[in-house]
Amino acid sequence: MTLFTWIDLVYLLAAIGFILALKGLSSPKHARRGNLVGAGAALLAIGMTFAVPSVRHAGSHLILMVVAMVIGTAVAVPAARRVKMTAMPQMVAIFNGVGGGAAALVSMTAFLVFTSTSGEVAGKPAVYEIIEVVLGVLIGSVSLSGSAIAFAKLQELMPGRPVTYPGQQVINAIVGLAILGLVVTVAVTANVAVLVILAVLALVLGVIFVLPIGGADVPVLISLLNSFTGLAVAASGFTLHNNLLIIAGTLVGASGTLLTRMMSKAMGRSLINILFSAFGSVITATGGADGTGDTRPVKTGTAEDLGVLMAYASKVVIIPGYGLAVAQAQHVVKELADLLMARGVDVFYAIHPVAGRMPGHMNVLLAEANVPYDELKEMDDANPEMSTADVALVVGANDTVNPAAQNTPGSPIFGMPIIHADLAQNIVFLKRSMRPGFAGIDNELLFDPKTTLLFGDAKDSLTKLVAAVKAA
Amino acid sequence: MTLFTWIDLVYLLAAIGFILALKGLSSPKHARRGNLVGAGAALLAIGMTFAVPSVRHAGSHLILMVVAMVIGTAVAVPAARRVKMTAMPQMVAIFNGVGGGAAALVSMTAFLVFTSTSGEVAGKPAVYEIIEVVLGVLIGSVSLSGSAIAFAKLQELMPGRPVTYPGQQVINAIVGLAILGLVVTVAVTANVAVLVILAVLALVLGVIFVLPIGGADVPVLISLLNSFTGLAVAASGFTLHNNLLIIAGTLVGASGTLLTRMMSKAMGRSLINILFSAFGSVITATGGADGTGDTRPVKTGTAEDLGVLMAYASKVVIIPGYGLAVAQAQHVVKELADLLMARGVDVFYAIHPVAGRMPGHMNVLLAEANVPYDELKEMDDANPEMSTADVALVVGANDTVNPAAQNTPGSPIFGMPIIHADLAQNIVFLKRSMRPGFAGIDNELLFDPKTTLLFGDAKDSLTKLVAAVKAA
Amino acid sequence: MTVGIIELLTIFVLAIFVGNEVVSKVPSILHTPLMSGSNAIHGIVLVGTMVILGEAQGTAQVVLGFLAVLLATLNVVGGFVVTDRMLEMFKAKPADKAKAPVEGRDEDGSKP
Amino acid sequence: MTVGIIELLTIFVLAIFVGNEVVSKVPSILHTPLMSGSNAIHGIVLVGTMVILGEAQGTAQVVLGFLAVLLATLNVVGGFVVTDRMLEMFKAKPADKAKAPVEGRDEDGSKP
Ligand SMILES: NC(=O)c1ccc[n+]([C@@H]2O[C@H](COP(=O)([O-])OP(=O)(O)OC[C@H]3O[C@@H](n4cnc5c(N)ncnc54)[C@H](OP(=O)(O)O)[C@@H]3O)[C@@H](O)[C@H]2O)c1
Ligand SMILES: NC(=O)c1ccc[n+]([C@@H]2O[C@H](COP(=O)([O-])OP(=O)(O)OC[C@H]3O[C@@H](n4cnc5c(N)ncnc54)[C@H](OP(=O)(O)O)[C@@H]3O)[C@@H](O)[C@H]2O)c1
Repeated sequence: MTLFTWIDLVYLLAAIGFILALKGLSSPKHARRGNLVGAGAALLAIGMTFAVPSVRHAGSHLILMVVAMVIGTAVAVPAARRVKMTAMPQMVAIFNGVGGGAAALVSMTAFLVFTSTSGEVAGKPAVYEIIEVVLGVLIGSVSLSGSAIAFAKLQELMPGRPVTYPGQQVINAIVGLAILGLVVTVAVTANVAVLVILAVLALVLGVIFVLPIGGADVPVLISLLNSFTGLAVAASGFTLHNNLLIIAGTLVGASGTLLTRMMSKAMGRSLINILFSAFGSVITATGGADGTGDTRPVKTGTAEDLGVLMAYASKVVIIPGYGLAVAQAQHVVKELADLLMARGVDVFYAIHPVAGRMPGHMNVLLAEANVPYDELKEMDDANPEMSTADVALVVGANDTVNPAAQNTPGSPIFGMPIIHADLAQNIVFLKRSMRPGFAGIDNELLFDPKTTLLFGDAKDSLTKLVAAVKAA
Repeated sequence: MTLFTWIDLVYLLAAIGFILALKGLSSPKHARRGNLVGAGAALLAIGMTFAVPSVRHAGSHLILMVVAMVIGTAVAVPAARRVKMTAMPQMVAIFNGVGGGAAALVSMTAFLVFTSTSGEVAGKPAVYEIIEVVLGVLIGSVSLSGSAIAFAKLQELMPGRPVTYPGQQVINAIVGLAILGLVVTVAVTANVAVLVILAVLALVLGVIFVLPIGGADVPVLISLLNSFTGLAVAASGFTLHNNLLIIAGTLVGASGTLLTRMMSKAMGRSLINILFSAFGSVITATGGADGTGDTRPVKTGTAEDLGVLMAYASKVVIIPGYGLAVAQAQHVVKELADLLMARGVDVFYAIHPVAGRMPGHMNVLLAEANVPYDELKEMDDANPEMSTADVALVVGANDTVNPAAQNTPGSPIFGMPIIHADLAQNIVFLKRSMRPGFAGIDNELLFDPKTTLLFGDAKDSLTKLVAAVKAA
Repeated sequence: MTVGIIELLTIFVLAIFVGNEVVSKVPSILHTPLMSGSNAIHGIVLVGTMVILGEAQGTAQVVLGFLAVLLATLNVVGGFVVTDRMLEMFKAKPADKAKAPVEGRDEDGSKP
Repeated sequence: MTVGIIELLTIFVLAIFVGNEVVSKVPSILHTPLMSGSNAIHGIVLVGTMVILGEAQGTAQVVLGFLAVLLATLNVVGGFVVTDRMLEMFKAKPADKAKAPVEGRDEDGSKP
């Protein structure tokens, strides 16, 4: 067998490795091992690529290549290891964006080779070959700039709420048509300059596509962009006739699309609604809801009073949210819960599917604090019990208990199922300020007469409550 | 795009159709539609094949082709439409066998073309090409002859029980080694004559492979041969560079293998045990159990007595089997059950997973007689209730209640979970004779002092019982 | 050529995964239809036999090719028809009495 | 050539089925790791970028190629590392207190 056959066989092995990696994710037990299999497969394929003649004999380019890889690794590893768990989505966004960029560059450069008479495929390439290139460049670029904006929103470098401006649709339409025209032109003329313009416009498209999407929906968006990058990679795979790229890219493209649908379902919204709801009611709705909070008075309480309240309650429901993760208060909250149970209070945790910043975020935190699984209730099991609860203790949660999701059609989180803290006799919020949650919208519940706020870091507040309950 | 591209695209469509056909089977609701999609895909692909130049311009061969297809259809359709539901497994066996034969012939003929200097691929073909051919011929032939024997066993053209003879292993070993040697020879010499001998030996292998497998296990075997044919087809697909054949064949190969494992699990046996158990204990065990029945006396009863017995029982469990299907007694049995329930008797049906001749056979029959699903109990739910049952009414079941499966290690059905009719206070068998069931082995339970037999066709016997219960 | 074989191999591997994933979702009550359904699918070897017969040279090849087409036709046609009949049976819901006669025909084997 | 494209197209289609089937089995608690895991997988585009840079002629292509390799490396390396960290977190069982400090490090972001 020729060297090429060997390389291709290794690539096939790698592809299998990737499939197994995804299969591993079907259960938390094998998930991590699966991921390692995937990493091994990638390593194998990359190593084998050094055996490709054009790479092996690339001389000075080979050095550049290694340099680029070293730099990349030197940057990526510490970044990936240091990033806070709460900042994971941003991180994923970046890595996804650069991937899209790489794919776009591959297609672009391949096109240069095609068209430069010096390239081995001299003369004008077949139309379908051009289409492959165009798709790679187009999708890849959109994914790149889109991910960048998504990152900015998550990192709060820019307001998370939907960005809207007059004439938005018009601009979108123009850009869209322009791109369409350029695609055709390139397909016909195979002109490099036009392709470059196309790439630039694609970058613009990515930006204006993501801008109007609300912060709370960005994670879904990232999943979508993820599948875009996958498709871009697959396209470049077609261009390079590389099965591995095609399979890997397509796997991601398909799974990403499915995952996007599954996530938007978890948020109780349709994908279309998530992507385009900003054009319309939202504009008005988000008018006053820019998170600056309004000036209405809220009821605040002391740890002592609240401690007593809970100590003598018969049923307390703890609703954890992102703030619990930020404050790392999972151990203290368990202490409080155990204390109350010891006093005969009926206590359980109500877990919202999208509480925190990643699916399963709360489960992981509380499991780590050794909270028994049977004390955790999924939203649907918890809600029927809320009306009989004396106290709903909201620890660093906000959007997931925001009634606006149910009763304010214009709201960016409208349609998302919530945990009905509002049904409890008393609602206690532990948060540091009046600042809104992830979605960047105010929460009427904070002004509810039944609500008492205890300002401060969740960990401190909980410690105080523990003391208060002990004293009571 | 060239004509070939079009043909290939249509083939790809067909492949997708096949995948969808299999996906449809994940729920009874879409199963039938899925099958039609598959049939449509096949039709599409076949039609398109007439556009292939070498086929289109085949002249007289083209006529032969059409003739063959007409004959085939004329034979297959009525056969498939007339076959009794109870004879389905045989039918599947035949169709599977001929498929394997076809695949073998394709590879064989392709090889002739390869090697005949007149063939477009002149000269000695590459080794891996020969291997593809050999695999196609080998697996296809085994599947052909193996299916033939399986058919004979199911159709009772030969004894269903394992066929064993002295020196069996030795013969197997010789045949196996001979085939191995021939494979190597062909790979090296690319000699047609050797390939033909190989094919013949492969046919022999198929026979001696299936002979020692017990009748009750044949369905599992068919599923295995089914996957063999699939692989043979895939192999010929490699030889002809036909993606459709590769995909379709592989799909069947993979699914067949999985299905085989799932079925043997349902029978409570390992695949190895099913395929090779005959070599050993069974030989002795099956000695006296050739279904001629022994001469010990059995207790027979009258419909009247049994009717009274059931009428005044507090709990009656009906255990249907293959005989219910043969006698088409599903409506009468429901009548009896309803009658007893009307008298306040606690009645339910205990369904064994492999009762009848196909999985789900009993469910379908009884559903057709409008027996409410909640009166059907799966084996595992039923068994705990058997000991409290006054009467176990065994309607045309045998192997599925045969204690030998539990207590006679040598028995061909040993290891299969059974419905414990033996635990009931009284056991009533409705069957026509002392003849054994599918597995061709006697049933100790017939001689149990607690057992009463009511000989005769299940439908008649049940009608008598209904009358008796009414009279009681 | 060698590149070709790799592509085919890749297709082969992917098809294995698809087959396994899809079939693992089939409930045991549908195992028999699954068996005969997949049986029908590999009948598509007919396509291959047609090409073979088309290109056949000399009696030997023609005879083999003819036989192959015949057998493959039996497989694909019979396979799909049988499967359809089985699934028709599985459609039976407690509600529809109408199917009883059909069922009867199926069992006693008389023609419609 | 045209034959080649068909094979690639076939691989593409099969990969779609595999991707869908496999992912449909992933529980929602693992959706985030799935996102970052698949994200890492498409980082394999690095293989393509290497070839491109290898064959690059003229500054333009070299620069683009270099950039591509750099970005792709970020994607594949970072992707797998991040995913591993997430899954490490998901291993946490009610039993093992030992992981608490690790978790702490993860959250507050200080180095081990
Ligand atoms: N789970 C997912 O998959 C996922 C992914 C992406 C986005 N999301 C979105 O994230 C949101 C999750 O809702 P959520 O209710 O869990 O959180 P949230 O709506 O983001 O609200 C978090 C709350 O915690 C408070 N907080 C922050 N740090 C705190 C600290 N150290 N101590 C005490 N309080 C603190 C914040 O108020 P202060 O700042 O005033 O303290 C804020 O009100 C939803 O909008 C969801 O759509 C979820
Ligand atoms: N379900 C599946 O997927 C499947 C597939 C293939 C094989 N099998 C095998 O088939 C067997 C099924 O067990 P089973 O207990 O259901 O059936 P069985 O063991 O085959 O016994 C059927 C019994 O019904 C009696 N019978 C036949 N026609 C009758 C009629 N018209 N009226 C009254 N009785 C009649 C027969 O005795 P007489 O002849 O004396 O009347 C025989 O004893 C198992 O061995 C299983 O492994 C199952």
